[in-house]
Amino acid sequence: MSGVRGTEIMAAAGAREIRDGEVVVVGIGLPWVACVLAKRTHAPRLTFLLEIGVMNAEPKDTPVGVADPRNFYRATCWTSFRDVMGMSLQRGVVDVGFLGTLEIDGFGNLNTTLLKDESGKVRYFNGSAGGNDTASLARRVIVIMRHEKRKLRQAVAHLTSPGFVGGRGRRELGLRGDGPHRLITDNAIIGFDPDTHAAMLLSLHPVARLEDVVENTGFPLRIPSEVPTTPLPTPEEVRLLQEEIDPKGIYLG
Amino acid sequence: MSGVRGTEIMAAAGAREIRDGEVVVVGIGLPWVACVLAKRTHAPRLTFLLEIGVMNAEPKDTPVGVADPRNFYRATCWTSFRDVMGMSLQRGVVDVGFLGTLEIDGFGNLNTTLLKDESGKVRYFNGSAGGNDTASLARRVIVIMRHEKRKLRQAVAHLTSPGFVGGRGRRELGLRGDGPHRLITDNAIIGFDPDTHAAMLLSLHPVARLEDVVENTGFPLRIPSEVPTTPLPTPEEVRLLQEEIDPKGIYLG
Amino acid sequence: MTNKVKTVAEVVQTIPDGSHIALGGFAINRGCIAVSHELIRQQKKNLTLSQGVVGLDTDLLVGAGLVSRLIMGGGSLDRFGPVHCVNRARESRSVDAHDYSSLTICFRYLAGALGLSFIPVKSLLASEVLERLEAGSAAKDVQRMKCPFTGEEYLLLRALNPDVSFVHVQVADYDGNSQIHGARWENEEQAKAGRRVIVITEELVPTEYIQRFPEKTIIPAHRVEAVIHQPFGAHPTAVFQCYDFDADHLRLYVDHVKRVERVPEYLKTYVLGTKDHWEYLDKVGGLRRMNELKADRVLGY
Amino acid sequence: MTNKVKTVAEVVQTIPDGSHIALGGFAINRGCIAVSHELIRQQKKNLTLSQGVVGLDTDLLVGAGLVSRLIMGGGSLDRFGPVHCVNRARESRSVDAHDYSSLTICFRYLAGALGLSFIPVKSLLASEVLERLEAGSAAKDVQRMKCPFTGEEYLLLRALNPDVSFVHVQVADYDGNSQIHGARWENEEQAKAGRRVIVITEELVPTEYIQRFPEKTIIPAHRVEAVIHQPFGAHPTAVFQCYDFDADHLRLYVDHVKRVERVPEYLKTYVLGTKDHWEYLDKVGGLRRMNELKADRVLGY
Repeated sequence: MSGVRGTEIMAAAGAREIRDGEVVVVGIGLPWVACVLAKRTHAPRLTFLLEIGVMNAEPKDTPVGVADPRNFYRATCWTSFRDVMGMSLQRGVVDVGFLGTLEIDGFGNLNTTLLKDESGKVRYFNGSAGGNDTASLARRVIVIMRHEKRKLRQAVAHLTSPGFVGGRGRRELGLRGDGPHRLITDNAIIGFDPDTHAAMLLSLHPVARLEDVVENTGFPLRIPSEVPTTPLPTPEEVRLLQEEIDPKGIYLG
Repeated sequence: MSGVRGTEIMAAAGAREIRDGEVVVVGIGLPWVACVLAKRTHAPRLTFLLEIGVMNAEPKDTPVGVADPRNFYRATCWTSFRDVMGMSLQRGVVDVGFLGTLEIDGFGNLNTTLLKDESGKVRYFNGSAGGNDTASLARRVIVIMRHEKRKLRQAVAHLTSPGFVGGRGRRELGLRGDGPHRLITDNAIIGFDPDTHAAMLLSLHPVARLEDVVENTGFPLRIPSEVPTTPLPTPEEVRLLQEEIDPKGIYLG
Repeated sequence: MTNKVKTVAEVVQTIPDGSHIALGGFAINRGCIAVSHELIRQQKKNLTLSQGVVGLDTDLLVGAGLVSRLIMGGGSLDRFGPVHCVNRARESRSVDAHDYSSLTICFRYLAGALGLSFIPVKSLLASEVLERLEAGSAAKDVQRMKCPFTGEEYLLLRALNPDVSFVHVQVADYDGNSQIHGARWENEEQAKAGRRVIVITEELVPTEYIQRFPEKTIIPAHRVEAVIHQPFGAHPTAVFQCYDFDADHLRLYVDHVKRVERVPEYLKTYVLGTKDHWEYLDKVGGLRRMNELKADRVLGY
Repeated sequence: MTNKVKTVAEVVQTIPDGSHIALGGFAINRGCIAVSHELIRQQKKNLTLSQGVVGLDTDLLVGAGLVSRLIMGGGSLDRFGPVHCVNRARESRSVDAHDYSSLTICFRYLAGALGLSFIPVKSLLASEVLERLEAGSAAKDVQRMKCPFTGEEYLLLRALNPDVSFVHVQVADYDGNSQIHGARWENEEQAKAGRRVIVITEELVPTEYIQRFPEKTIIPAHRVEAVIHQPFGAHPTAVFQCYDFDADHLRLYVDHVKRVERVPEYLKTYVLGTKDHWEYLDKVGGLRRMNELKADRVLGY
């Protein structure tokens, strides 16, 4: 399996975090790929919600964004933001919010708004969209992103979507849900200590080296004495990803 | 036109209070009959809203209540209470709320909840339903009811739907809209003084006698020196009422 | 996907005494009649019942003495008469009735459905409806407030989250995706506010049918715990595009319940004396009668 | 009923400089492109622009310098790139940007649509998004509050009532009854919050068609001031069941606007250099290209 791409390991690892029958609000990109993979493998009863108002679509073609009509195909409900994000997410019935991000810190706070270069010059990006809402309200939040030191930071340049802000608990912050649950990168799977909310390494992908992970993580990361290895995607998972879910490599490429 | 029934005079007088192009929230009974008559005569561009979530239906058969599916026929929109009463009525775009009632007082306050007999024994009726909402929020409120002393009272037994409570203005009461505009009975049309909000006789129906109106009105009623006569329904209005709108006399009988 | 289909008896067995139940009927339309009957057969006690405009479904439950608290916006059987049992129970104070309006009940559900614990509304101010709420056991559910942005006076309503919300719908799939035809009053909010959501459907369809009309799905599967497939489950009330109300039976009902002494007779004959809704349907005229009530394809009633 | 059909030029002529305009597009779907073009042709100034997730329609307006304030939940052209003009304007502070999230923009519209002046929400707390709002010119629009019933912490949002709300829809009748196919994001709230509501429709139908599918009417006629009949009015964004987004033109757009110097070239060629949307459509490939983009009957794109 040396030919397995990092994105495929990420997608498969993300998919495995979803349990069958759960309700998931999904951002576009690798979160979308991971959830489609979960639905087509071990989680056929997944409820798959898009913030724009689509439930359980079964796209035939890979959408290029959340509002791409490719995302509407064979849905069980076409509805609205009020319905999905108000009447499901804020209502408290969404098990998993699955997000990408520009930056994350060691307490799972996310930045999707802006980056600053060394001179302090600001560069703007997409902002929150449904990200803050999902991070604030889903029962658990899963984040998927490339493992780079400039992305896994001691402090995010802008706190767009809260995790355990300052290490504090969710209720204390006025937030709902249990907060950040997993950070899945192309090197590792990282969790958060249930008490201190601090980041801790849960498993290392077969292709990754522990010293690279430590080197490329800008926040303190607790390392267990024995580091498990993340399972590689199965051949069937790789086939689904490459042949059916994202054959053009829009997100996996 | 001696054969014209009181209900028909009421319906026609009610219809004439509606201007073409207005948006009306309608209760069932004579308000419904009056608005259908308006729509089929001088107000074809009337927007006809039912609280349950129906817009502009064109019933073929007389419905027996607001939730009778006869009210759904040829509607331009099937929707919800939230939409009609929230997104139109509370939104402030409803010109006329057209209501029936058990009792009314001289400031246009309505009771649809309960009556008390002389011993103080309480008898319950339908309650508010959309009545309070309509009275609180429509731009102007038109009430239609039989002219009986026990119904036009000095004080209502229960203030279900506010008009000019205690003679006070609508803003002072925390309410929107301009409040009660017309009370249409089988004897007369009554309005409300723009400054004092007190009831005043506007016109007397051809069949009615002024002394009967005074006698059968339980609240002070200002009588102008010259009392105009309410126009009778035209033969075409009577025909529409009797042959098309309520041929079985469900509300007119 | 999954198969959530259950009988009404199975569902009602899971409802503890003292539960807060919300019914989706409105006067004589889409009443949760099969549910009310089964609650009576199983003799549930001490229920809190909420509904926008209470109709036959709730009148039955109150008449049978199952309800100790009513949260309602109004009540009627349209031209067939008032909700006699409800009104009588209020007069005798055998139920604690919280009177709202249609919009304010809808907004209490709306807050619950949106995951808010409160919502502002502009109704009920300057009315005795509000004064009575503030003076009774509902005082904990209402609060006046000025808008912090405009200074305008508002009523704040506490969210209403029923333990179990029942809605009678025309079409649902095995997984619970539910579609309502015609007007929907506060059903979307009432359902989505529920901690548990049960739909009673006239017709059970494959998900593929739902996928043909996804814009009609008002209650999505992931909110639905169980689907009760009960054709004519709302008789004698109407279900648009399925069947008309049964005027004869509505008159028979009112004729019984308008006098308190005759309520038990109705309950005995039509509810306690039938083991399930099919037997009830046979008793009220069976296939032949239901065929008479069947909706016209064009008119929908 | 009435005939509210107007041209986009007629409608835009009635919009004063300084207006608050809400656009109904989302990234690259149902963008109000014909409206943005005409606003630019008529050189409106000092606009406040609100949108849930800003897309090509808003990026154009900002790139052309018409916008002084942005109220937004996010922004993207999906895989085609970021909203370069918007992001650049924020970096140079040439617009006063109020950043929310999708839910909070939707809720600001929802309050406005429901006739409330405020609404609670559980998002944005404990975030820098809220801190920035509180620190800037949006401070008057947000307020923290504890629920009087539960003590839970909430953010109160001021209602958003745009002067003019534009929504691009698939189907509308001459009177304004408008039906949206597929996902609707915050369009219902955004439209109904508007003081004036303008729909741009792909297809103009008789009311009889609306009456066949009344459950699909999202914006009712009595809220609609004018109907602009402009087929392909959302090009190069997608309109579900009508046409796909034009990937070639989106790339061409991004290729221009990613550098500030090339924005005027795009505007000159495709907007200011065309007298109306028909001429624009001819310039971007005309009938042949539109036919290539036409939606597949089964897939809807």
